[in-house]
Amino acid sequence: MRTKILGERIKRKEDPRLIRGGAHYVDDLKLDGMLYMTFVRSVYAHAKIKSINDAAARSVHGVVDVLRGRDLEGKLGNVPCAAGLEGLKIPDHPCLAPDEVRYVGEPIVAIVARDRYIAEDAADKVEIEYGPLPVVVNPEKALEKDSPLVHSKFADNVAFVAKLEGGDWKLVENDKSLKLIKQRFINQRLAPASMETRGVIASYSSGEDALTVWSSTQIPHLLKTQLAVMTGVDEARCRVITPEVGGAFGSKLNVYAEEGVASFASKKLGKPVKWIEGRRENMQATIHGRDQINDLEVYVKSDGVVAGLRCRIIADLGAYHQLLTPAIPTLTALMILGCYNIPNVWVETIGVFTNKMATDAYRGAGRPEATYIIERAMDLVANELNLDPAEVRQRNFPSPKDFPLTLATGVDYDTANYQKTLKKVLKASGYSRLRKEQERLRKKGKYLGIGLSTYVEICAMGPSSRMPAGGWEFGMVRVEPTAKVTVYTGTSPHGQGEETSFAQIVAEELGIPFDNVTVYHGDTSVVQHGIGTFGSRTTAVGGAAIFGAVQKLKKKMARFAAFKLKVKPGELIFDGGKLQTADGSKSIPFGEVVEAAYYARQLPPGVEPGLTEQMVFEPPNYTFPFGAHVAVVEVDGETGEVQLRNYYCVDDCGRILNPLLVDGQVHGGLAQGIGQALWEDHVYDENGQLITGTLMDYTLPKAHHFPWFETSNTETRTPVNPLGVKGVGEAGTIGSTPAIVNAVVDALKPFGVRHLDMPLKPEKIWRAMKQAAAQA
Amino acid sequence: MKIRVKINGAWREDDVAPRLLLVHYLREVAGLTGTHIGCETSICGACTVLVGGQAVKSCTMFAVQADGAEITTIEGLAKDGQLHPLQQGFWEEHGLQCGFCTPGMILSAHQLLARNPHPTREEIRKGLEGNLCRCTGYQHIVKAVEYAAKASGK
Amino acid sequence: MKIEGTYMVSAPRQTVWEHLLNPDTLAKSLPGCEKLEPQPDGSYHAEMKVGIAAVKGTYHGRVEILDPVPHERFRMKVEGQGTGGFLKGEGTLTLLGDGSETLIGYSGEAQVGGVIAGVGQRLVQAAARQIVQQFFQAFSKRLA
Amino acid sequence: MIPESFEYHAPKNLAEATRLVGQFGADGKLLAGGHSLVPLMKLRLAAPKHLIDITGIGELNYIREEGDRFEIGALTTHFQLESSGLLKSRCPLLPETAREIGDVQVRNKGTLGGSLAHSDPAADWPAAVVALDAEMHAVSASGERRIPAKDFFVDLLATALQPEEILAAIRVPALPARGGDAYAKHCHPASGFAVVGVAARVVLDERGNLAEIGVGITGVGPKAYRPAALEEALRGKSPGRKRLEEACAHAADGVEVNSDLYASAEYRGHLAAVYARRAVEKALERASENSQIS
Repeated sequence: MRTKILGERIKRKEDPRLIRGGAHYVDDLKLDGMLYMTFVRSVYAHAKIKSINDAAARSVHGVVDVLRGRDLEGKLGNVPCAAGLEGLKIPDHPCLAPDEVRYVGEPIVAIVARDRYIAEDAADKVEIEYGPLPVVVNPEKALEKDSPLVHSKFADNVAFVAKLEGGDWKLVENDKSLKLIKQRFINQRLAPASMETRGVIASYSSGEDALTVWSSTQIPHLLKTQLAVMTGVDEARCRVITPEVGGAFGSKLNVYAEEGVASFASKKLGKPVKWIEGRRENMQATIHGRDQINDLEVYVKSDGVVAGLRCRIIADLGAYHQLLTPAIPTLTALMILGCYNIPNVWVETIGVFTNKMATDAYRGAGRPEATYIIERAMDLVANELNLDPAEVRQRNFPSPKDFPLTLATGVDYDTANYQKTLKKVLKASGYSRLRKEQERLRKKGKYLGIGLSTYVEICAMGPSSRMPAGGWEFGMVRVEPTAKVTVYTGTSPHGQGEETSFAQIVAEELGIPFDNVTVYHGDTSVVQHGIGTFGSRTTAVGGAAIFGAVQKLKKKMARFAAFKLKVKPGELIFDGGKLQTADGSKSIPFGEVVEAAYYARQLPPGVEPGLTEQMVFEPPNYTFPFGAHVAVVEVDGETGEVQLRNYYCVDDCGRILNPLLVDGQVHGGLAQGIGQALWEDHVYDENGQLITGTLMDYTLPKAHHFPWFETSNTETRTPVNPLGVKGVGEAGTIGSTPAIVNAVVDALKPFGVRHLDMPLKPEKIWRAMKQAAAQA
Repeated sequence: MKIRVKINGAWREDDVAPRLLLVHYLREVAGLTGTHIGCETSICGACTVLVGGQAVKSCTMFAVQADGAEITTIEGLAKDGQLHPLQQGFWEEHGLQCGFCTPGMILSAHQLLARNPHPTREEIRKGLEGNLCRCTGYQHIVKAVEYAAKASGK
Repeated sequence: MKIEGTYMVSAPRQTVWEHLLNPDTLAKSLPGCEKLEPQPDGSYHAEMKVGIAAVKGTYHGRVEILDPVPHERFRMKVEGQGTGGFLKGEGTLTLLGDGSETLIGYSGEAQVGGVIAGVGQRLVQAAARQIVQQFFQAFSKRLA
Repeated sequence: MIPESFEYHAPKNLAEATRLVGQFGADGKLLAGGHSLVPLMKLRLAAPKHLIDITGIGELNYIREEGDRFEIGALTTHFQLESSGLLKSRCPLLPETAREIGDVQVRNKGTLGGSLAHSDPAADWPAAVVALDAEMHAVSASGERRIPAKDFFVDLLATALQPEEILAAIRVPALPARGGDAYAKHCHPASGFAVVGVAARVVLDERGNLAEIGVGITGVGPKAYRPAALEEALRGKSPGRKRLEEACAHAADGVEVNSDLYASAEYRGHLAAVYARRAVEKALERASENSQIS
């Protein structure tokens, strides 16, 4: 019997330090002589900076320096954008605005002081004289001819236009039997709002000309490279360390101005400089998610089979590009067909500048928008043709035998069985019973809504050829002389639990106790290379690299063992702390092989001492996890309040390495997806003031907002990586948003409501019901 | 101002400015960084500690107000290296992901169980209304508290 | 943010008009106004403590009276910068009535930026309404 | 995140506190639970030069039964009110309201007096105290004054308290025989504040008609208020569903209804009517249960 570790519900290795309060996030670190930095940020959405008076700030006792944009010119590079799109306009994005601000919260002045209390006192004393400029907040208005320009050096506010076309539109347009369904969808702006805000400590040592940066980031290696470019410090002497990261959800998949300014300040002052983002800063100046307007046209046959889909995406990019800003909406176009083999597709994506914070990757990043569009579309089709939403989906699914499947979008789906997840979730939710209950309740004037969504997402980002900055991942496994095993990954998990799942992979492969494996990540001097954690890639790409490295390591260990046992290396099995022949007749303890490798007294021919192997895994394709969700809601007919009654989901993320972690990822994703559907909305007023600037106005869901999530899985493995895993970090978010909206719209069917935009706040629902009553 | 505070069983004395927030006192003066800061408006609960046995948001209190008080932070929960049942529960039930809200969450749960040793799931959710978690969707946290309730009830 | 409404004062139109354009009355009626100095360009430099209860910010800026149509209406423009942000407002005041009472109508747009805008949306509208009320109350007291 | 500097004072008794309040006037600010004030200070929207922390004044923390009334010290916490067995049986509106305030940490520290004196238009307590016709005891160095709840709330964040006065206690009537009360709230999902909060107390006569009714509404206007037209339409009447609905349609009559990102004035006005009906209905239900018992 082989020791079974992979696939088991195993408690996390990460937790002991976290539950004792002994783990260290950036703000928990203190360096000798450390200074504290704070920022003065624009209160205008668009203005010239006419003058800055910092004399009073400088005179505050304990203030060490005051930095302005001009001080950085030629000495600190701009905030980088890695997205490469044809014809993309890339505006200059200095770390401190030198002469013009373009969104509320844009940093203008940095104060460096002895401690944070003094820094904030001084920040209050900086006087900035602004010359207000015209503001554009609405992306559609920004496209108008006479719109104010966010960047006057460009002729218009269009950052890029991308087109995606597949199939034969002539056929669709000439087929008069097709029904055309149109709908506009708004995918509102969201705040990622990880519980830990951003933070950075930069420590420059002039003797060595070396820069060490501790940052709450998802991409330590990319950050290191970018900081080297920005600051001019030799990359070999740049080091980024990611301590504990308190959540990110895409918002820390970035290189931010503050990381640059802190590095610059430390270099200038020769002391460590710390900056910790406040929550208001986090709401204003950490990237936002979503913010798309989608105009959809669906051409459908009378039996509910969709023949063509056309969509115009207006993506509000905000004022500047952050690392991946323009790339995110292009993912929406890629995934717009969802899990339906629709033969004809046409998508135009227009990226637009506005006087707002940049949008960028937020959990799901482009795919929740796509899923929302297509899943709402399926319900609109069902509504139009008076079919059950489940039936419409069934009629448009490809068969499991069709995979691998190239869609009209040109995307190659790996494996799937959409029928299976749908069937399972319908059963779990008692779907047909629910429909009957709904009928009964409607007669009593009660509004039960049942919402369905069947989704597919594009994960395991991704093949390097299709990624802005490489999509491979690095993994290294070393058996230490003590026979303990250290795993190094270039990914940078921050709550997902890969210290556990990677240890499971390695322990299972080497046949050693799980406790003997330690996973390292997030230090560019310890882990040689890396891309990072995002796009549900950590296990599917990073795990695959670890798996590959272990295979190499096993080969090497087997040669040492075989040499001693005098058998063929290929015959050996790793299990139970030893290496043994298939028939079990000969074996050698794991530790003895390690000893042989390190003491190196007698080496097998051509084998070097030591037990360290590494691999850079390049994924041949993305993976395509999928699932089916059912939400059950009750709408209060008097007030429009929504009560979420039940939630069922069946997710297929490929092979499951640790069900506990998968459940956790799904739950968290659901909370965020449901949050978008019902509550979350990051709102700028028409003057570009962000009016949801605190957690008192921006709703992060609370424990009592949710029912018990009934989650389960199917397992359809992918051939894209040797582990067969697809990724699960974003599944819940992607599947749940349309399920909830479909449920609420379904509840409002008696009122003739066809569509409502998110978030489904009670007032919106009340107005829809009221309007229906007025028309009746 | 001079204050005297008993933190996790040990008295200490410090001279603090009146405006020093209790959370900064704990983190930066007493060096107990397990208590976190997640918002500026007393909403998120990441900074929750027990003062005189009651769960409070230490970002909404000045250190000088704690003069003479007994404070328990996350660092003081495990006794003799033994995890508190709540800590055990959070571990067993995967009640945390990034871990940032966890100390505050555990201390709120601590008070919940002190007042109601056998809460229903709904009571647990209501009892944690002052603590935000962006990672877990709360379900495993509810299970963690149930675990601790059971473990303590033995 | 739209601010509009009416306020009845017990004084004839002409008196109301004169007082509305009188910097001294204005200064004493504007809640928290600490200074209102005429400038060469016809505008006023203002220093004000604006706010409600303990929530107060100090602002300095300019007040301009534009397009006056005597005894009927004028436009007013207020711009101030101060504690962590700015205030801006522009609106029209109209006077109606031909006896001992005058109905002052006001309609305009106000904008706040900075901390207040980011954290105060729940209260901003009500606060603006209250400040306007306070102004007219003080103003009509001056008239009486 | 960081408040401006201030001087800190921690009076040990009411006399000392009133002296400090008188001494500092507008430069001073009382600190009770701190859940309204401290966030404002951290945002630097409030910057008192002198902070007078009265939380150590034990004599202001009590719940006392005085015949058919309760006197409650201003520093009694929301949690103490929520968990008071005495109040649960004799004045249940208070614990029911307390339970709806903020969250458990806020209720541990936040005080009745602090909340009332801050007079946030969306705070819960003001609804209950106006519904109950409470009497507010204001104390200053020169004496004591009793202010009826209806006169206590003056405007947005403004009360009838003078700068040198401290709210020391409130007095509320216990639930009378054949009485019932209830608090119904539409809660803002993020802040926990009342978008609309309605407290109601009713007393039935022998025939089951509404002998007395007191309704307090918070969240709707710049301050908590009693909807006179609503009460008038029900007082002395038999409370059928239709009449209730008609009466409650007047819940926001004459009020400049608040409007914000979450709820427009129109929707808030509607919620006021719905929640007023729900609160009164619940109070009636309880009153009729109590009538059957007695």
